[in-house]
Amino acid sequence: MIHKLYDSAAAAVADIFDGATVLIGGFGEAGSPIELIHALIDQGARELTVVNNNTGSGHVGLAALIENGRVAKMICSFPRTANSTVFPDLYSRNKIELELVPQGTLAERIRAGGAGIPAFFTATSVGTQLAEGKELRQFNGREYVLEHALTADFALIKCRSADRLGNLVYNKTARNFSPVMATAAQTTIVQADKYVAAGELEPESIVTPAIYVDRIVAVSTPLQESDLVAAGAQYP
Amino acid sequence: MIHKLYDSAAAAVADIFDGATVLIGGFGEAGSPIELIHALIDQGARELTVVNNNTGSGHVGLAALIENGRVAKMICSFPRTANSTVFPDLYSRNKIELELVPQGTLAERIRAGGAGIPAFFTATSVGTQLAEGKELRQFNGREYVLEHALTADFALIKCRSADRLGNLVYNKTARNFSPVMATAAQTTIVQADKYVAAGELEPESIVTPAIYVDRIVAVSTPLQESDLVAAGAQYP
Amino acid sequence: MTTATNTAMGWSRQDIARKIAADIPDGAFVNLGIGMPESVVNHIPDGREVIFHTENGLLGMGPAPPAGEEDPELINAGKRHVTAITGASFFHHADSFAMIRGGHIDICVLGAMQVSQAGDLANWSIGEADAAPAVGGAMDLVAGAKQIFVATQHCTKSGKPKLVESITLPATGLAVVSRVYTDMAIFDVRNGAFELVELAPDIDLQTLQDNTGAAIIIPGHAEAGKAASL
Amino acid sequence: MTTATNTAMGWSRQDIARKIAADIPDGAFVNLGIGMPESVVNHIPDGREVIFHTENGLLGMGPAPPAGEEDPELINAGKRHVTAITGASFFHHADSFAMIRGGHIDICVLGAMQVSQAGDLANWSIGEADAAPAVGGAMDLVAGAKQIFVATQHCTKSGKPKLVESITLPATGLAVVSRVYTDMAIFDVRNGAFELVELAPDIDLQTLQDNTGAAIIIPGHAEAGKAASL
Repeated sequence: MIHKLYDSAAAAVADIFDGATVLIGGFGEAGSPIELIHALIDQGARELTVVNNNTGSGHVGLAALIENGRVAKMICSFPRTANSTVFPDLYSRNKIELELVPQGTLAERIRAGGAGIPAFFTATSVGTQLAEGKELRQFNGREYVLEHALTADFALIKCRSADRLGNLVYNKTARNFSPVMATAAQTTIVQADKYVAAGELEPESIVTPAIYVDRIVAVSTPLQESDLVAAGAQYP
Repeated sequence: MIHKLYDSAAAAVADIFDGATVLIGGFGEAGSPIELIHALIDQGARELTVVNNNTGSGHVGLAALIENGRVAKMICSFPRTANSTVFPDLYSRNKIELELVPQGTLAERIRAGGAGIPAFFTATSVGTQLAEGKELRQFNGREYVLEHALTADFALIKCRSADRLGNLVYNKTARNFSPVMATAAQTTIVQADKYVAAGELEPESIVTPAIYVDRIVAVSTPLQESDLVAAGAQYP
Repeated sequence: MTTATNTAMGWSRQDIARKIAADIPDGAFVNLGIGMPESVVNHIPDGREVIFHTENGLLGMGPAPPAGEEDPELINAGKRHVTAITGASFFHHADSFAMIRGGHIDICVLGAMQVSQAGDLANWSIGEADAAPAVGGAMDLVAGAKQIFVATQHCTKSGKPKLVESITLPATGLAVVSRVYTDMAIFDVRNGAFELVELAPDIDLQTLQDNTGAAIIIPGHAEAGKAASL
Repeated sequence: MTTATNTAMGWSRQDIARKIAADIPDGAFVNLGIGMPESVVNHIPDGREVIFHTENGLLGMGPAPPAGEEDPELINAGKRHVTAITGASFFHHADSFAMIRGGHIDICVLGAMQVSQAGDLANWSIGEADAAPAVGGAMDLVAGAKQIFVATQHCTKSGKPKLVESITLPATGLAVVSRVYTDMAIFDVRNGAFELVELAPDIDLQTLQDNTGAAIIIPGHAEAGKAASL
């Protein structure tokens, strides 16, 4: 019998190792698996490479993971946002590495990683600093840059509902990077607002098929990052 | 006001020109837009390059388009199936060109065409005849072949429901190539079992967003290819 | 080159948004960048149906929700609360940027730090070494959308021209801008030059040229550099 | 090399399917090729949950429907009518082959025309010049699935060995097969050789070697070519 449900976020993230590459879902707070991130802080793994569109807000969630010194390198498109001070501060003091990737190239590199495409060409970033040192090639008279797949040891994502087999559906724009991240990690760990029986999700509407999901944690009332930030919360 | 509904299949395919490249959805009969194909036969365009996984069955639909001499070249993965005699016969007499593409590479080339990726690497076909003459490259010690995007002038696809804006949902395994084909054509023409008002399709479950759809024809009781083949039908 | 203050002259931010909105055809699929472009959504003329895309996975973005009805999982690329129109669809990031990169977005309206007469755009970095750079989806949008409209103040806050012969800030994309809307004028970027389309009220050509770092072309007058003397 | 007729000897097609099914672990995601592999679905041991993928866009393929309940839009890769299990999902072809190419399918069971001791597989073309070649998803599956099992008769209909030193028919993929199940035996393909795992009843090693176009290795016996004398 397929059994992917874990008792706790702590149990689900227990084997994330020092130096691991971790894809973390979410675009700002929308879709951020904050309980899994907090469990990862508690767990203590260090020297992580983290892939997320941003770098978190305030002193909770992803920002707290960074603030607690667990992240050696961020791969992201937009490390600065309102209420984001942790990463910019560490970066200005040379305490954290940054690989800046255009947002669509980031999404496509992750998708390629999950889809067995080691590299692809894109016009995005051609003629800019972000294409420097990369292979260029013309197709039909237009110049493109070669970008490489991005894969990871773990993915931490959040979804609206997960069924027993591991099928997932998401909520509105909280979907964002999570479906492609689920495909590109060796181990995909999901926090679900709802855990349901197989068959409760409409087969035509499943966004992440069960094959991509390894572990599920039910978190029925997840913390909301913006509430915590507004309250001045700090984790741990 | 966005208005994509056409009165008839004939009106929707009227401007398909001689020599056009046409993506045609369907895997066997599942998802085959048979009314649009028949309208294209009536319309008379010739020297078409047609992309479909197969080459049709019996003497209706895609097989009839080929049999009526409208197709100069097929791009497909599996041109032989049960009840498929039209293409094999023309091919053996050197009357039609074939570009044979592995099924997954075919899907990915179309997806790349719609996604602005001019070329990508894949391990599929490495070491086989189908990689001969193509660029090879190693990534992480494994060999891959460079494959190019496939785009088209028109796509003809079938779906279960289309809304006024052009959002589509499909039915079971009749989905197959249609969602990627819709993204890769200059003009995407859809036959829908049902035409509905905007808002009738669940936003989280839409498979083809409206941006990809140009024309919709409502065909509430489509012909079923296997029924026609069993009855020995011939089109026109 | 003088640095005009142009207070109360030319178009307001809302005027600019209205001018852009007027140029968006019925049925267009449009992506609006963060900042000034966002207000375009409020000025689409009656009877026109324009569908807004936000790159974080929503086609059919609607206006901000009423206070108290914000959903933290329904936001735009600027991470502001939005709504979804009837007929909207949600999709993941790779699908969203496939839509952008694949050339399916008709018009993208972006802000600018600099635009060159070749259509080069700089809008993501001021090139400071110790500040974390942030690009977001800007490079994808300029490479992918069919047309790039720029919405910007004509000059920087310190009065320097943003429309220039060559950008000096890091590029977002080269030869990508087709139209520029500022508080002073509207230009087509064509044949390596800024072609004047419309001049704002109370702005004369001399003022416009004085505040522009590249020659302005008046269509029908072939020679560059003549604008100021017309 | 003799051409054995082996009627009523060795394993039946259902036996082979049962042997394969027994080797598929609980929780595996499996793709079954057209032909002999299809019957594996009927032999999964009780208590094991195995999810079947069909490359035309369905994860959670179930058995054939009862007569009269066939749905022409619910078929497998062989274009036969199937059903969908509780918890199934549908997706498009690019997503389906991303699943395959990306290494997410645990086991794919395919038929074969030839398998070499290096694990090269030929199963798509007999190389006839005037017959339309057809590859389908075979090259994607062998390149992408974590493990490739081959299910095949040990010899061709004319009695020629299908297990050979080097394939002579056009390759589907090189060094891709990990296990071979025939009516005569089961082999691991390892270190460039066919390692015997299990011999079918009423088949002796001499008969097996005589019907195999490459040396058979008996694990624990290092030298090749010894199998026949054991």
